[in-house]
Amino acid sequence: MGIGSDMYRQQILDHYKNPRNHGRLDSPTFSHTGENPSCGDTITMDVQLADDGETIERVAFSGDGCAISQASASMLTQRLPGTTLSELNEMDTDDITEMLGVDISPMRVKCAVLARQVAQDGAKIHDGEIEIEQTKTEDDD
Amino acid sequence: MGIGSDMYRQQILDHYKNPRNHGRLDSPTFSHTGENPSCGDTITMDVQLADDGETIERVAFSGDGCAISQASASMLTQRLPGTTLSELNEMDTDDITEMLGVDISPMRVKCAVLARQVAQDGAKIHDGEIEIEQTKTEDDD
Amino acid sequence: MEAKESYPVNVGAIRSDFPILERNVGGDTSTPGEHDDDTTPLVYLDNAATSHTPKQVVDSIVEYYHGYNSNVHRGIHHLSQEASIAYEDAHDRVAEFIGASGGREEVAFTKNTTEAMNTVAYAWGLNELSPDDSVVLTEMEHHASLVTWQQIAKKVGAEVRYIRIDEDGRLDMEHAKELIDDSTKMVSVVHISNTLGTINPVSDLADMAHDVGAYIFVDGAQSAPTRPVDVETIDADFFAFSGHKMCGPTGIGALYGKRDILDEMQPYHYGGSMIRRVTFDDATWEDLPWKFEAGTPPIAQGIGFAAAIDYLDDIGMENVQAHEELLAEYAYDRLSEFDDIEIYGPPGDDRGGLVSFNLDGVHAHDLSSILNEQGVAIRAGDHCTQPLHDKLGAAASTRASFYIYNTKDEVDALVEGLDIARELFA
Amino acid sequence: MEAKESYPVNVGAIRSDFPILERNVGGDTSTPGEHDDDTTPLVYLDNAATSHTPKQVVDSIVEYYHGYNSNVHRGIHHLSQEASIAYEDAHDRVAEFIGASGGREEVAFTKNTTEAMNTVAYAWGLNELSPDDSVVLTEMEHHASLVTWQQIAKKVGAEVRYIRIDEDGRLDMEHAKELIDDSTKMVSVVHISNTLGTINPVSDLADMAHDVGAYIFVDGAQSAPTRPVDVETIDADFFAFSGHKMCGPTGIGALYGKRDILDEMQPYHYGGSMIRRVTFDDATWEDLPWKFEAGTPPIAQGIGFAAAIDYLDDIGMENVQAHEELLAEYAYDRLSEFDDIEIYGPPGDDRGGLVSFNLDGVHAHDLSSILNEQGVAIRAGDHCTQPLHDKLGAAASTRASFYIYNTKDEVDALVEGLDIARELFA
Ligand SMILES: Cc1ncc(COP(=O)(O)O)c(C=O)c1O
Ligand SMILES: Cc1ncc(COP(=O)(O)O)c(C=O)c1O
Repeated sequence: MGIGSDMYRQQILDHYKNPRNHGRLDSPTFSHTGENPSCGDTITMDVQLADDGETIERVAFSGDGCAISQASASMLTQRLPGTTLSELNEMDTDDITEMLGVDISPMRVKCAVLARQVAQDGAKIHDGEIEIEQTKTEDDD
Repeated sequence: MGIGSDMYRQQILDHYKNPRNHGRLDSPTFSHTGENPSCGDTITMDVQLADDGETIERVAFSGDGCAISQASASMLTQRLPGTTLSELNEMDTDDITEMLGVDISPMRVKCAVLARQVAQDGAKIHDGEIEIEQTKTEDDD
Repeated sequence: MEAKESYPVNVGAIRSDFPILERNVGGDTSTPGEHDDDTTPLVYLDNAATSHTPKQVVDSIVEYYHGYNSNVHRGIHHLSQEASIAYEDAHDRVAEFIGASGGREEVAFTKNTTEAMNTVAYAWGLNELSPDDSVVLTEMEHHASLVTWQQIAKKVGAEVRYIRIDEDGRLDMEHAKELIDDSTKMVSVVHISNTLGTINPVSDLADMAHDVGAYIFVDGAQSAPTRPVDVETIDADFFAFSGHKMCGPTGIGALYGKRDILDEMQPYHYGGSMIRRVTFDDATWEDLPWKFEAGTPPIAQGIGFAAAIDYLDDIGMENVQAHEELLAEYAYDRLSEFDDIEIYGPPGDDRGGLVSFNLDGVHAHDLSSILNEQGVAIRAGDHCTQPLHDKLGAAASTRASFYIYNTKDEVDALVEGLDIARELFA
Repeated sequence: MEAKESYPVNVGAIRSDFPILERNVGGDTSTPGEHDDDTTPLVYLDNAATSHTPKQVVDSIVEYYHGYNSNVHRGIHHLSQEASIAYEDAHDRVAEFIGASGGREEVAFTKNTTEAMNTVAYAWGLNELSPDDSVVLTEMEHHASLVTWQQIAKKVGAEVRYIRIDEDGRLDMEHAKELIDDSTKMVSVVHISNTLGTINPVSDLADMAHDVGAYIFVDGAQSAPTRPVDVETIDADFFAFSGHKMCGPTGIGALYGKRDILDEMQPYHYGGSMIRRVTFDDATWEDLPWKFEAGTPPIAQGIGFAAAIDYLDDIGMENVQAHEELLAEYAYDRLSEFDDIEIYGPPGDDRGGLVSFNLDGVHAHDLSSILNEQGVAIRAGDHCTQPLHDKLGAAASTRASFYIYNTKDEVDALVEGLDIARELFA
């Protein structure tokens, strides 16, 4: 245990303090917003697809909340470009933990996966697979 | 422990099997009925007062129920004549236990005191002190 | 009391898990927990009222309080994480036990079966029933179901109908067909009667209910503890049972509901943990099952409930059922030897593990007192089925009910106790 | 952690009654009860959410299950007598603790404070409130009261009014005077705010309610555990609190009501034990308090609740209060040293034993996680007062709350933990 934190490693704090791709895209292919009611975290993800309609080209996020949720969103905006929507949909909690590079304690997993969930739901709405207004993270994600 | 029962001594069983003063009086000064809902015991007490309007002259009971409730009523019809209404009103649970001559287990006390309670409530209604239709035995008697 | 014979379950080993079975009774009862003056060995035959609690379950509760006691949900600190995981997992464990494939989302913890019934009656019934509707019950419903639906129906002006029982205490299924019609919105039936021991054809009743678009609520208070239950095979819309009747703690029960139905149902109790967003003007609700668990839940009890289910599953519910059937049949046969005994309900080879009866000339309460003086604990009264008792023409009855630790010897002790009552009341 | 200083209570002796305080935290939380990988000493400051449970209380529960477990009421056999006496006496014990001279008839056991509130809202509110009526709450109500009255009021069309809080988090009593008028039928107020620590003038509010013929419901979830309470001095019509916040088990709480009011109130949950006579057509109700306890009650939990009260009374509620005040003031003072901390609620010398605050630039959930890594257990979130948090302009806050086993050293551990958060987030 360094300065006393397992979960708040340098990388996470760096992304929290200096979020990458923060803001809105000018003309996203789709946008979606979600919240984690128990924490009050909110995230909006803007996604722009390549011409193939399948490959993610650019991602931006905006929102508010704890370091875990915001850092996770920031990292995701770097990670997603180049992957396809179906690869996005296959991402699970382990992929997020790996991306974050730290063990997330069970009660904070909701924060960590919010951004991914928002992106996935946004993609599904875009594909016409589901119809929801807002995403919220579920316990048993 | 005789034949295996502390509570069902000969006297109680005798009063149960051969109830004294069982039936109704022709012209009681007052009558009252009560029940012990948890056991299904019911007792009606008919009381006839002497001309002083205070001394109990005759008592009869009718009803249905367990041996404890019926034997207690039977004994009470023998015990009350000659006492006054105010003496009746002073009778408490100990007096009944003494009259029965056995220890009554806590969950059966309601059965044991039903007849006394009916007689007391009948007297109080007669005196205009209370207005109730039926007596039921209470837990914390 | 040693098990000398072979039983479907290992009675000797099981009994050693229940310290209470070693105690004597008969002394002064006014100081609970002090047993010095107790000298009569206990024969406990009141399991339909509540079962005893094995060491394993009590230990799980002690382990909770002394090891990881904390409030659940949303707590970020270590203890709250441990408690939340254990409490939430307990829901999955209960769901698995009754074959609810939806897991925790289909199982809300309640205080007992009664609260589960009231939850549906208030949250669904009060909102959905109207004056033209009917609720179909049976004549053998427990007050938990009978009084609840009766009173909720009164509030909304709906009709209550009772499926008749026949001479053997079985449901008249022809009558059921007549009663369950297009007006019917809810059929609430007891799975195993706690008075008659009748095992009701709940799956057939579910079909009849579903054919007219009604829901079926199966009261599993006596079935879940005593045999394998699969709510999806029954096709029950709701199913409820209590921890305290199946080796679990008091203060905990479960309401199963099909996920779609629970999802659409309004919440019932309001407060913490069941909300998502609250403003001064309005509120929105948490996901299942938390929507139905307002306030700090019975955490230790939920964890103990799961431990009880582990305990029973280790024995095997098929074995529990076989043991119940063996003792029910044995008791039925032994009591049938006597002309002065009236037994209620179906024959010994077709009933749950309990026998209610009356001994001629001895009031049930007197009989219970006399048996108690022999150490035999049975229940006397109306067993929360007063209208059924009225119909049987008995103000009360005496009920012996069995569980995994009971033996034939204990049934014999009951039968011998009857002789003492006969002699006293001769 | 040894208590090196002198406190109003004997912290050292008290701590030895709570085995959980000896444990370490910090390891894997997915296997509750296994602590091998835990290495950080626990500093438990989440007592407003739930308190820990001393050996004496846990022992009383074990003694019940292994010694005299049985269903209560009406059971004639020995075990049922012992359990009934203990369970019923527990009501008297609770009544005595809060100064209810009516004894058990004025105290119904519930699952928790939330159920007590819902019981009155449904059994009284749903029947008695009409569209012209108003219910007066405060802006600092817990969801248990706020959401419950809000939703019941919606059902009946009544109005809900909120007494404003001032800058210090105290009730604006002038505003209260304006709001409580002839339309008011219920005033429901929290005795001590679980977020602000404010101690409300409930006795004055009771007078104001009674002046207009309204009832007052005092939410005692945070007051009954932490100071002497006398419901008759307050002149509360209803009062509710939870066992788990005062050394007692989960799954138990109490609803106090003045006898006359409870007597006239309709029952709420239907089922066994709460009825007197039942027919297929209708039912009549048991005496108080059983009318409000349907089904098999939380027996072990009621008995454990009484044991918790014995435990607290041995310490003395005046001493508990003094200890709470000492730690609240100390924590308030220490946290006030820092400019980057915002504390909510009244000053340190006039509050209950809890302090909610935020550290600039660190989200409450992050702060809680970081403190947790130091072993410090605090709560982060809205503490079931979302509308209040909206008003405070904070999505969440961090709350440290104290009880009889806490020390100043533990407050210091909290304050030191903040430094680590500051460094990380600098
Ligand atoms: C002020 C207040 N009221 C009500 C409650 C609800 O208590 P419970 O969750 O035990 O029902 C709490 C505790 O969370 C509280 O602090
Ligand atoms: C058939 C049946 N239903 C419901 C109940 C009520 O269960 P509880 O008292 O645990 O709510 C019982 C037990 O008394 C029962 O036997």
